[in-house]
Amino acid sequence: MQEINNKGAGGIISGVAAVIVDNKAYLSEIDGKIGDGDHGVNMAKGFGRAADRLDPEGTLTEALQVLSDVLMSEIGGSMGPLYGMMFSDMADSLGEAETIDAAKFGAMIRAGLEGVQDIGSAKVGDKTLLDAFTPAVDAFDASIAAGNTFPEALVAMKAAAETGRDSTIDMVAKVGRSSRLGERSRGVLDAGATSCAMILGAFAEDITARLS
Amino acid sequence: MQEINNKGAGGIISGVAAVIVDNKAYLSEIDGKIGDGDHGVNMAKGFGRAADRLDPEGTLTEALQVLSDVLMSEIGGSMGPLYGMMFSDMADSLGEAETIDAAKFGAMIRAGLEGVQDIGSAKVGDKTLLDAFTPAVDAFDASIAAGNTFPEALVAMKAAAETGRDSTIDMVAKVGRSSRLGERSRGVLDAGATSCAMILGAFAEDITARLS
Amino acid sequence: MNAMDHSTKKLMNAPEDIIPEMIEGMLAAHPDMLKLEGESGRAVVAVDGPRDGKVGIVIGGGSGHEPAFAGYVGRGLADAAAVGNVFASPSPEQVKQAAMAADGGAGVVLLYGNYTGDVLNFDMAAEECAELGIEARSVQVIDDVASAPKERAHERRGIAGDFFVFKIAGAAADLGRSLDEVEDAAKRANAATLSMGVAVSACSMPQTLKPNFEIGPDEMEIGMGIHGEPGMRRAKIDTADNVTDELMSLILGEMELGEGSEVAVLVNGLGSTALMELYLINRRVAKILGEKGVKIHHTWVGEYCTSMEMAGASVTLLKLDDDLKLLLDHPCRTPALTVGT
Amino acid sequence: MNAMDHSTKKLMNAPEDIIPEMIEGMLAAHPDMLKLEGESGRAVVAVDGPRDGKVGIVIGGGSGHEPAFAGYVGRGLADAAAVGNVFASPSPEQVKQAAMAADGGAGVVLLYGNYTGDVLNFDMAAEECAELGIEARSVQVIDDVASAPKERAHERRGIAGDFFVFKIAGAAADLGRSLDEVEDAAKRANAATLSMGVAVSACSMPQTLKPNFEIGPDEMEIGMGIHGEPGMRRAKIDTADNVTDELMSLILGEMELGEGSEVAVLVNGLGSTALMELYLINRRVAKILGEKGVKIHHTWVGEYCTSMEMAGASVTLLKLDDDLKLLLDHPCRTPALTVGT
Ligand SMILES: Nc1ncnc2c1ncn2[C@@H]1O[C@H](COP(=O)(O)OP(=O)(O)O)[C@@H](O)[C@H]1O
Ligand SMILES: Nc1ncnc2c1ncn2[C@@H]1O[C@H](COP(=O)(O)OP(=O)(O)O)[C@@H](O)[C@H]1O
Ligand SMILES: [Mg+2]
Ligand SMILES: [Mg+2]
Ligand SMILES: [Mg+2]
Ligand SMILES: [Mg+2]
Repeated sequence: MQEINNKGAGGIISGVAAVIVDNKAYLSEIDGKIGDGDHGVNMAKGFGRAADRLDPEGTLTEALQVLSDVLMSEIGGSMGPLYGMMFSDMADSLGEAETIDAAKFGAMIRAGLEGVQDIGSAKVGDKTLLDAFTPAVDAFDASIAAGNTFPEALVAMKAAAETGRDSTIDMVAKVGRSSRLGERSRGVLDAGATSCAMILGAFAEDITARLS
Repeated sequence: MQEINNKGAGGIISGVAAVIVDNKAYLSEIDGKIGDGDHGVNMAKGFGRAADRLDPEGTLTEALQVLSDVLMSEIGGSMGPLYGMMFSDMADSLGEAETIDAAKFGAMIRAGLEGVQDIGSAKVGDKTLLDAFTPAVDAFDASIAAGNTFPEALVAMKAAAETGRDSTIDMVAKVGRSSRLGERSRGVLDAGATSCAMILGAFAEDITARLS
Repeated sequence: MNAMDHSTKKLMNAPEDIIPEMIEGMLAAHPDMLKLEGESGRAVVAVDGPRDGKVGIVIGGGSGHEPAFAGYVGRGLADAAAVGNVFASPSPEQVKQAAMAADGGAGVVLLYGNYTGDVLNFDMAAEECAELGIEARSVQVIDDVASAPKERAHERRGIAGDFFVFKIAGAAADLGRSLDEVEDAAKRANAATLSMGVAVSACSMPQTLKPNFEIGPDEMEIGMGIHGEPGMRRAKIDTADNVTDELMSLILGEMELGEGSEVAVLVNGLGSTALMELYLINRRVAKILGEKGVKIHHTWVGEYCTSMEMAGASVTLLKLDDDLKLLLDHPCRTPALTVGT
Repeated sequence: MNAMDHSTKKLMNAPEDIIPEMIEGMLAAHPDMLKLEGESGRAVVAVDGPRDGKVGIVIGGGSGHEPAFAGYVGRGLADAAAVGNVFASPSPEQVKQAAMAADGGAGVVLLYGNYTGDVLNFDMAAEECAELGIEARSVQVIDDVASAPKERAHERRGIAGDFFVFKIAGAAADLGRSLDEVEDAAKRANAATLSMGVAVSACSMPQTLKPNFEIGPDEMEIGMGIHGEPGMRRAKIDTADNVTDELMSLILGEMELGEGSEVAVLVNGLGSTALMELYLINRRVAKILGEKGVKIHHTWVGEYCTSMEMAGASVTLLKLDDDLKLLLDHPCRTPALTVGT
C-alpha cells in the first residue's frame, strides 16, 4: 500500500507532539547556547496543548490545523508564526484529500516549506530550521523522482533532515536571535533545525508504520 | 619590673588592631551563624583605621582615645558605641599616668567593663562580649589579690577571657541581634566575646613582653 | 557546566500558570491603573489610557523582563501591553486584542524590541488590525550596541532602551499628536537611544529552573542580551568603574556628545544586582559625562527591564533635543514609572 | 557548606569605598531631591525637605537595604537619612548631622529599625541633639512578627514595615503637625504594621563576598531577618501560594482584620527575587484578604527594603484607620516612592 487514510492520521500529530514534549529540556538547552533557552519550553507548550485538543482518530488535515491554531494564537515566540504557518499551509495543501500518497505528502511538505520561507525570509545556510527542512523536502522529491517507494522516500527525507540539522553546527547564524553573535554562533546545533528534524523524523516513522 | 611606661605603649593598640584585622574573615563568619555576618568587617574597619592614625610611640591613653573616637564617630554598628565606650573609659581611667602597674591596669579594664555594662545593659550569661570580659577582669583582680605578679595576673586574665568566650557556645542569646533566635542561638560562639578575648589576649601578650 | 548542575529557586506555583498568575497579581496590585481586555487574558490595558481621537500606544514582548512591559501601561505612557510567555513574543491574536483596546480611532503605534519572534507576531497582528480598519504602525527598538555593528544598526536587539522609546511615544500620543507624528517621535527616540549591558550570572526559565547559559564564577559577559543571548566578549569580572568605562566607551563611540549636549540616563538592573551596585555604576556614568561637559537632564536608576533573576546591569543614554526633552518630561503615571503630574 | 565555597560577584570598586561611592552615585542620580550635609559624608538631606517650623524626620540604619534608607528622603517623607556601613548602624555623629540638617526648630523624630546597634547609636545621637537644643524623639520600628512573640513585641526587629512607618510620619510632619503628634502618628503606624519574610538565598558583605549564611539548594527560611539573621524555621522550598499562606497566617493571627477592615499592602523583594515572583505572592495576598472581606486601600510591589542580593520576599500589612489613610495618601516625592502630587 502506497497511501494512508487521511481520516485517522490525526494521530501522527499526537506522535510528533510526544517527541517534542519528550525533548523539551534538550531543545531548551541547545537554544541556551546561542539563543535564549526557551525553544523546548515553548515548543512543548504548543505541541502539548495541541495534542490535548486534537482528535487522533480525525484527519491529519484537522490535526495540522489544530496545531497551527494553537501555535499561532497562543504560543507566540518565533515558533508560533513559523511553525504555525508551516502547519497551516500543510493543512491547506492536504485539504479534503481522502488518502495521502507520496505525491500528496510531497506537495504537503513543500507547501509547509514555502510557508516558512514566506514568513521568515530566511535562506538555506542561515542556520535555521530551513537547513533541516529544505534538504529534507528536496530529498523526498528526488527519491520519488528516482522511482523509489513512499517509505524509501521517507527514509531519504529523514536522513536529509538529520544531515541538514547537523550541518548547522558549522554555520554562522544569519537570521534570528543568534544572528548577532557572528563567529560565536558557530560550533553548536541550531535549535529550530533540531526540532524540525525531530518533527520530520516522527512523520516518517509514523507514516512508514501505517504504510506497512 | 612590674610596670610599663605609658609613653610608648600606644603600640599595644597597633598590635590589638593587627590581631583584629587578621581575624576579619573569622569574626564575620562566626557572626554569620546567628547574626548578620559583619562583626569582623566592622571591627577591622574601625581598628584598622585607628591603627593608621595613632602614634605607636605615644601613650596608651592617647591610643585608646584615638581608637574610641574612630569607633564612636565613624564605625557605628553595635561595636561603635560598645567598644567605643569601653576604650574611652579605659583612657579616662588611665589618664595622665606616667607608668602602668597592675593596679592601674586593673582599674583601667574594670572601668572599660563598667562602660560596656552602662551603655549595653547586658549581663553575664546573655551571650555577649561581657561573657569574656567580666570573668577576665575578675580573674585579673583575683590573681593580684592572691599575691601573683602582674604577668601572672595577665595570664589569668587571658585564660579567663578564653574560657568565658568558649562558655558562650552553650548559651542562648538574651540581648543583641541573636536574641530573637531563642534555642537556635545555642551551639555557636558569640562573635563579640570572641573579639573581646582576642583584644584582651593581645593586651596580655604585649604588656608581658614589655614587662620582661 | 557547574552552573548547569544546580537549579534556581523561584517562589512560584505551577510553571504553566506563571504568566496568567503574574498578570492576576499585577492587576490586584494596580487596579487603579490596569485592567484586562479581550479573551486572550494577555492584553493589559490602562484604566484611563485609550481615549477617542488619541493615537493608541501598544507595547509588548515576552515576559521575564518585568516591569517591562505591562508595568509601562498607564496614563501618558502605553495604552495597552500584550504579554507573551517567558522570553517569547505574544501571539498575533494577543497583540491584536491589545491594539483593539488601545485604539481610539486615530490608529495605533506598536512598539517592541527587535527580535525575530516579535517582528513576526507583531507584523501579523498589524495586518489583522488593518483588516479591522485600525491603522497600525510599528517601531522596533534597536538600542543594544553590542548586538550588531553600527552599519547594521537596524539588526540590533531592543533592550532597556525600550524605556525611553515607550516614554517618548506615550507622551507624543498623550499630547494629541497625529499617528505620523507619534510614529516619528518614537523613531527619533529610537535613533537617539543606545544601550550597553553586562551580565554576571544567568537566569532560568520557570519550566526548567536551569541557568540558561553558563558563566564561570569569576566571569562576566559584556554585551549579553536580556534573554541571555551571548554578547561581545567574556572576561574576568572587573571593577564597577572599569566595566562602566567599557560600556560607556562603546556607547560614546557612536553617540555624538560634546560640551553642551544633553542626555537622559538609565542605569538598569537585570534582576539580582543590588541597587547599591547600580548606584556605583551611575556614579561613574555621571563622572564620564561630566568630564565631557555633557548635561544630564534626568537619571533613572533601578530595575526597568530585567531578565528575571539574572545579575548584571545596563547603561542607556538618550540624546535629547528640545522636543524629546519636552516629551520625556511630560507627565505619566504607570506602575513602573511616574513622571511629574 | 556548599554555599560557603563559592563567592558572590558584585559590580563594585574597592569594598572600603563602597558606601561613599554609592552615596555619590545616588546624589548624581537625584540632584533634584538629595544633597549631602555635614562633614561625615553620611547625612543625606532632602533638597526641599527641612522647613522652618516643621518637625524634622530623620531615618537611617545600616546600608545594604537600598532603596532604604536614603531613597526615602524627599519632600513629604524624610528630611534626612543617616547612612551607616553595610549592615551597621550609622554612628551618633552621623545621626546627629542628619538631625541637625533636618531640624526646623520644631524638633526631630528619629525613625529606625529596632536593632541593638541602631538603638545604641541613635540614643547617643538623641542625647547630643538635646545638648544642642534640638528635641529628638525616637521610634523603633518593630514590624517583624518572626522575631519575637506577641508578648515581647517591643523586642521585634524592624524590616520592610519601615516603609509605612516612615511614610506616615513624613506625612504628619509635612502637614505641619506638632512633635507630639508626629511621634504619635509614627507610633500608631508602628503598632498597626506587621511583616513576615522568607529568604531562599543568602547575600554577602562586599568585603568578604562570602554568603552570610548557609542554605541548601532546596531550602527556604521562614522569618529570616533582612541581615540574614535566622528566622522561625527551615523547610523545603514550597509553592508561592503555600509560602504566602504561611506568611499571611502569621500576620493575620495577630492583626485583627474582618469584613470592612482596610489595609495597605507591601510585597517587598529582598534583592534578587524577580518582580514576576513578587506579583505571584501579591496575587495570593489579595485573594486571602478578599476572602476575609478586607478592603485593600493601596498595594506596593517591588524592592523597598532589600538585603543586597538576597533572594526572598516579605509581606507587610498596615491596618488603616481614617487618619493613617489620610497620611498614607498624602503626597510625597522621593527616589524610591512617589505618592500623588
Ligand atoms: N526567519 C526565520 N526563518 C526560519 N527559522 C527561523 C527564523 N528565525 C528563527 N528561526 C528558527 O527559530 C529558532 C528559535 O526558536 P525559538 O527559540 O522558539 O524562538 P526565539 O528565538 O524567539 O526564542 C532558531 O533556532 C531558528 O531555527
Ligand atoms: N547590649 C550588649 N552588650 C554587650 N555586648 C553586646 C550587646 N549587644 C550586642 N553585643 C555584642 O555585639 C556583638 C555583635 O557585634 P556586631 O556584629 O559588630 O554588631 P551587629 O549585631 O550590630 O551587627 C555580639 O556578638 C555581642 O557580643
Ligand atoms: Mg529561543
Ligand atoms: Mg553583626
Ligand atoms: Mg524566545
Ligand atoms: Mg551589623
